[in-house]
Amino acid sequence: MTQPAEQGQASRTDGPKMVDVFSDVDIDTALATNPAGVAIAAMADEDPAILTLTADLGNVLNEFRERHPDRYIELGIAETNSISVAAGLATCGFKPYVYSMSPFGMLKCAEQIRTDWAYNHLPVRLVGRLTGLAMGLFGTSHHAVEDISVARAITGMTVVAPADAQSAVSLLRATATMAGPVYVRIAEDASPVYDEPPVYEFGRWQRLRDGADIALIGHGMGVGLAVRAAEQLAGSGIEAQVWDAAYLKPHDADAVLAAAATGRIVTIEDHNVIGGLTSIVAETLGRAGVAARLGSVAVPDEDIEVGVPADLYEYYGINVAGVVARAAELTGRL
Amino acid sequence: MTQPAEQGQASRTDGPKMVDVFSDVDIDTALATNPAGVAIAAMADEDPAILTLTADLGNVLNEFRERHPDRYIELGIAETNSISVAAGLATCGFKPYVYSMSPFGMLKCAEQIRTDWAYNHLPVRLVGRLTGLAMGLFGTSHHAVEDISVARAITGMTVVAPADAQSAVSLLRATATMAGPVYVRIAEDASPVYDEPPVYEFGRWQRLRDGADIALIGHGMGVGLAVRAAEQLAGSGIEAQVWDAAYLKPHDADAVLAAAATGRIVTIEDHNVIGGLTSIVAETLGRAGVAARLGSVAVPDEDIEVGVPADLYEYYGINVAGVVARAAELTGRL
Amino acid sequence: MTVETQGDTREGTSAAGPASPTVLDRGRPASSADLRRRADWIRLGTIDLIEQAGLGHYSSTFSCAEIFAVLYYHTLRIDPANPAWPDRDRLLLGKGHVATGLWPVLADLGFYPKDWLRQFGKLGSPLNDHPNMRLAPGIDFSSGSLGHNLSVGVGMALGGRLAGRDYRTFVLTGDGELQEGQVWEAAMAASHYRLGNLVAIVDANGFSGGGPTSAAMNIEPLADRFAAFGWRVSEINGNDVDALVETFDALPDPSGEAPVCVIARTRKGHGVSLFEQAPQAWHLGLLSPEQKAEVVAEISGRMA
Amino acid sequence: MTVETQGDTREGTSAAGPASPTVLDRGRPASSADLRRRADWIRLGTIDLIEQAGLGHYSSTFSCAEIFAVLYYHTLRIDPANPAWPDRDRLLLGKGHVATGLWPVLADLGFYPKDWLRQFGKLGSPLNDHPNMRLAPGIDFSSGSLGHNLSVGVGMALGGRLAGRDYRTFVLTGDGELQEGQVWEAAMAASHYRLGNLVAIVDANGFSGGGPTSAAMNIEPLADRFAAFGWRVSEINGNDVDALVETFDALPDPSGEAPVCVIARTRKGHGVSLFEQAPQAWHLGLLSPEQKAEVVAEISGRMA
Ligand SMILES: Cc1ncc(C[n+]2csc(CCOP(=O)(O)OP(=O)(O)O)c2C)c(N)n1
Ligand SMILES: Cc1ncc(C[n+]2csc(CCOP(=O)(O)OP(=O)(O)O)c2C)c(N)n1
Ligand SMILES: [Mg+2]
Ligand SMILES: [Mg+2]
Repeated sequence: MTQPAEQGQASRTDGPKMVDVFSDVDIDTALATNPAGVAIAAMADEDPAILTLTADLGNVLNEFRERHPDRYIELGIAETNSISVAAGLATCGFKPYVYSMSPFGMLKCAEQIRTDWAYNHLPVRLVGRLTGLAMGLFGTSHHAVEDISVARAITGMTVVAPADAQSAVSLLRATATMAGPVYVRIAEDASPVYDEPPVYEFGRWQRLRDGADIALIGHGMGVGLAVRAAEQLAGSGIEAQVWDAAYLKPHDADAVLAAAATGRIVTIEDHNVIGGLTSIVAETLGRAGVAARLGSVAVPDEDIEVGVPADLYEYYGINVAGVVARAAELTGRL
Repeated sequence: MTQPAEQGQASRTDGPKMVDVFSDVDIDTALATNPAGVAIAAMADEDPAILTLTADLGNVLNEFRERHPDRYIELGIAETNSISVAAGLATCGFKPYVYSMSPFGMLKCAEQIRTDWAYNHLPVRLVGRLTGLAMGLFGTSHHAVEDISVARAITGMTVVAPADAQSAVSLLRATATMAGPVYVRIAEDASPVYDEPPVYEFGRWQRLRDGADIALIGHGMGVGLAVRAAEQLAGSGIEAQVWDAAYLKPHDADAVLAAAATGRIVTIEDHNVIGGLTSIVAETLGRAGVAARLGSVAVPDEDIEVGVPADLYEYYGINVAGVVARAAELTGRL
Repeated sequence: MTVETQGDTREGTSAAGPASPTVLDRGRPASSADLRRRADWIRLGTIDLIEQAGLGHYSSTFSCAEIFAVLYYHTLRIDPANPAWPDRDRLLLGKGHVATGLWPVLADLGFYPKDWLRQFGKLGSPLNDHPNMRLAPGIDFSSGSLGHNLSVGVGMALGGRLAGRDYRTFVLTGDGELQEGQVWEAAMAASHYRLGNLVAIVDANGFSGGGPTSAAMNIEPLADRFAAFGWRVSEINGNDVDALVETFDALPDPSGEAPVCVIARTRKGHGVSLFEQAPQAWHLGLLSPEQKAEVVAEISGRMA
Repeated sequence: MTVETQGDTREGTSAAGPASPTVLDRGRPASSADLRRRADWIRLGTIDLIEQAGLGHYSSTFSCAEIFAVLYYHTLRIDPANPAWPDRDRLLLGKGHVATGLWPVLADLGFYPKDWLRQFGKLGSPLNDHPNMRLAPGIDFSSGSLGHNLSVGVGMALGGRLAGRDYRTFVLTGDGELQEGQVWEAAMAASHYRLGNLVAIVDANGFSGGGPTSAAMNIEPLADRFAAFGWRVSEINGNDVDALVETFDALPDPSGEAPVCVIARTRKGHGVSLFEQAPQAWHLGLLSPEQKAEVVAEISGRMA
């Protein structure tokens, strides 16, 4: 990018701004903005073994902390310790949910998660907030676009990425009794997809819309984009299939092959185009020897710009227009 | 696996044993057994900016330490610190090589490598010894089968995996002047492939043998297995192409497509079948919409057994016989 | 143990050559009143930048405004015309979330044009909420992930020793940041390698993101902890420019044998009653126009 | 703060029920001579296992043989018939590379049949160079990656408090292991949460893998470091069974407010002159048949 001094733009005080995702005022009790925090608090009402742990991220757990103060464990800014402490608690029959910022949680603690959680088949969960480019302006060190790749590399991990708040409730409940570790990747910028918590089958993706011209597959915020893009595409006579790729490990190879039957697939995610859903889909086709035209709406594997999320998602075309454009490219229409 | 008590086997004192890969007696000065240690010592003779750092792994750097005692920096058992210290040294014009055990180096320090090395485009190198199942009996926590997946997820990393000692010399020299970080993955159990240091082009794989029936693609120890398997296959009338996939990031998509022209590909690696070469090849085909039959000789994505490396590689079929068997399966011959 | 190197990774004056005439030397004269005003000027600049971006770290930046003022207008040997000068003193922001406090300073000193500030918060701006060494001249290392930069500073201090240079490396850390284990790996290494050219300044404001550090994860007694890890420790009022000047002036020679830890006892949100009363609420936030007017009035009032 | 839980993740007797009759209680009587002989018996067992596998950690295991002897034959409250008993005392091996010293002990105590030892080193054996809690009864947590297990121990100690159980959690760490920053995160958390039910035993043998810790990365003064991090510290001769018995007998009640650190000053390779003279060379190795005969004679000689 050119130097701003050369660009000579005026200071934009009216453009998009950062949103305070850490705020402990409104966010903590609203399912829409804090789905995992609210869902875990509700699950904990029923299950006394559920604990939450954070490394200085307690603000998004205010509801839990109010109702179960003894079962909230603050570890300070020490992410790796929080992972191994959770492992110790799990051996005592507890079910710890470790809350973390996605730029750090999985990447900074990968070894502890593999060695202490996955090898030992312990029922612990990492809940990652602030995925993809959600930290926007903090992005010099705060973009979170490697976590799926890391999580999938670890044998025994289950990886889920809710499409919206209702989906988060479902996936948290669906994975609550699993014997091994789970990574729950909460996308910050997800628009509503489901009216009520959907029913997921383990490792299966949901087909949200039928269509024979192209398949749009997203996870997290990508699902809402796919749904809205499909509506627009329908207006132009393109019938798009839409999939909610809620399970990233294990993933749904049958769904990929079903999608490939349309001949064209667009994957949509707030993750590096390497190692996430885009790789999963391409790899599944490659392993199966099935050919389809692929397009991706994802974060490119290059130095990522810094800015407010809205600007970044627009810049990288991770929005409805971007999905529509990629679909148009692949179908050769519009 | 069944419990040993039930197996009732006699104690095997004559079977394969662990080899002391840390020994500071013979290993340090032998190119064949310690290629990176010897090569870096030689490079350092010419370039005063080269430093080595380790977290208690200095035994494999005895040659370097003797010749350049001031330029060897021991950081104790503190892997993450060694990464960030190296970053600081790199900003001062030094070229640090951080030596590490593969089960820990990349996975335990992924966040520091991303944030301190890759984001800043610093000329630092992580040299990982003891890849795959090389630590054998220590394997409860010491198998190293996730590192490629993690390294590839990091924007700006170059990832190379030498096929043998000569190849290690080439790749270390070829990447020595790169501006950004490099991960050099030294496979412990590699058999000789090259008589002299081969000439690699950046991001390109080497075709070591021609053949129209099937392509065998390996990295690290997998290359030697491919070469020997191809010889055996030729004896049965199967002409196998052999590729040395020395660059895992960036990888050589053209080579994958050339290999796919045979219609059949076997990938060979001491890494989880997810996230390494197997994924790279499948993904490349998927993205290109090219169909080929794929087989893999790799570590399965399941709880890995513990035992001496020779037993483990046999158990998982990561050996010449395993490659031949997979090739036979795909070609439908033998 | 002097080793010839090929100089800094970025362009800079030759190692051998004399300091260029644009160098700002160590211990530049500055009155207490000026430094105090400078700290408040940093606060005002921060308020503007955060408003522009829509969200920012007020109280974290305000607790170290005096530290920035004294370092940049009195203590550090730097050359704004030559940001990669190999002999410059380094300053690393362990607590990278206070870069908004540095941007006005680096512009004022001439590291980059002042109108860069107007791009803050926009796509493509080299100045961001966290500092990026690749984009912003005057930034010695990138940060944002807490706990790394003391290690990076150890590397720079070791590099200084290896290259036979007499620069100092300062690392400003948060107190919550000290909860990261990597900081103690670095602390151990610094004393092991006798890095008297390394200075850690702990912005000990008593709060991390979620509340008081004493409640979240106790880090006291800080002086004992650093002393036990082999550091020479002093404890001062970190919002008092005179104490800071005195402490930095009295730093042992960089050739010394022990790394130096300055525990700067500060108030998180110092200088603005709104923030001082609720430092936690203002760790990350945005002033309303009314609040801004009030806060600016409070600061400007005492600058006049 | 007592919370009902659904018990251990593995099968165990109910929390509420009385201790089963197979329980080995705390403070079992054992003479000094017996414990000393037991330590040597552990050494002999280790030699056999390493020979079987072809490579192993002699000197590391020999430095803590007395610690194992006293813990397992005197101190720990355990139930070999019920390895997952929720009220058992836990022992975690931070230095997981000394599991060869535990395998004969756990077999002897009845955690598994003795003939499991003969599978050591073979594919499918539940007993390996590092301990695996999923495979080996009596192992409270897996290890091998240094620096994790004090954190895991903090979790178990916290779990004990949450569940209202009075078990103790012991964590045996190497001294080189203390170079890992995560250990200090755990140390901080242990005192913050007042985990008097947590005991760290540092096997302070002065060597890590590559040589003396003092040369590689200094960790002293250890007692000051732990004390500054809020621990109650004692320093003893860790190869002296009487000192160990006395120290463990005098442990404050698990309901106490400060975690306890026992700095066990040991000799790496203790009990065998070959190893004591070159502890570093025998960190990882294999005795030749002649060396083995010599070493076994030295040990057996004093056991008679
Ligand atoms: C590794 C890491 N974890 C978490 C965060 C999120 N975070 C940003 S500021 C902050 C609190 C920092 O507290 P402190 O170090 O005391 O600095 P202060 O703001 O008080 O100056 C946290 C947890 C981060 N930036 N990096
Ligand atoms: C995280 C990690 N890094 C490196 C190693 C390799 N390693 C095994 S033992 C050892 C030395 C340990 O020294 P110390 O903790 O003092 O134990 P000792 O053998 O002296 O009892 C090292 C570095 C490891 N197991 N884990
Ligand atoms: Mg603070
Ligand atoms: Mg030791």
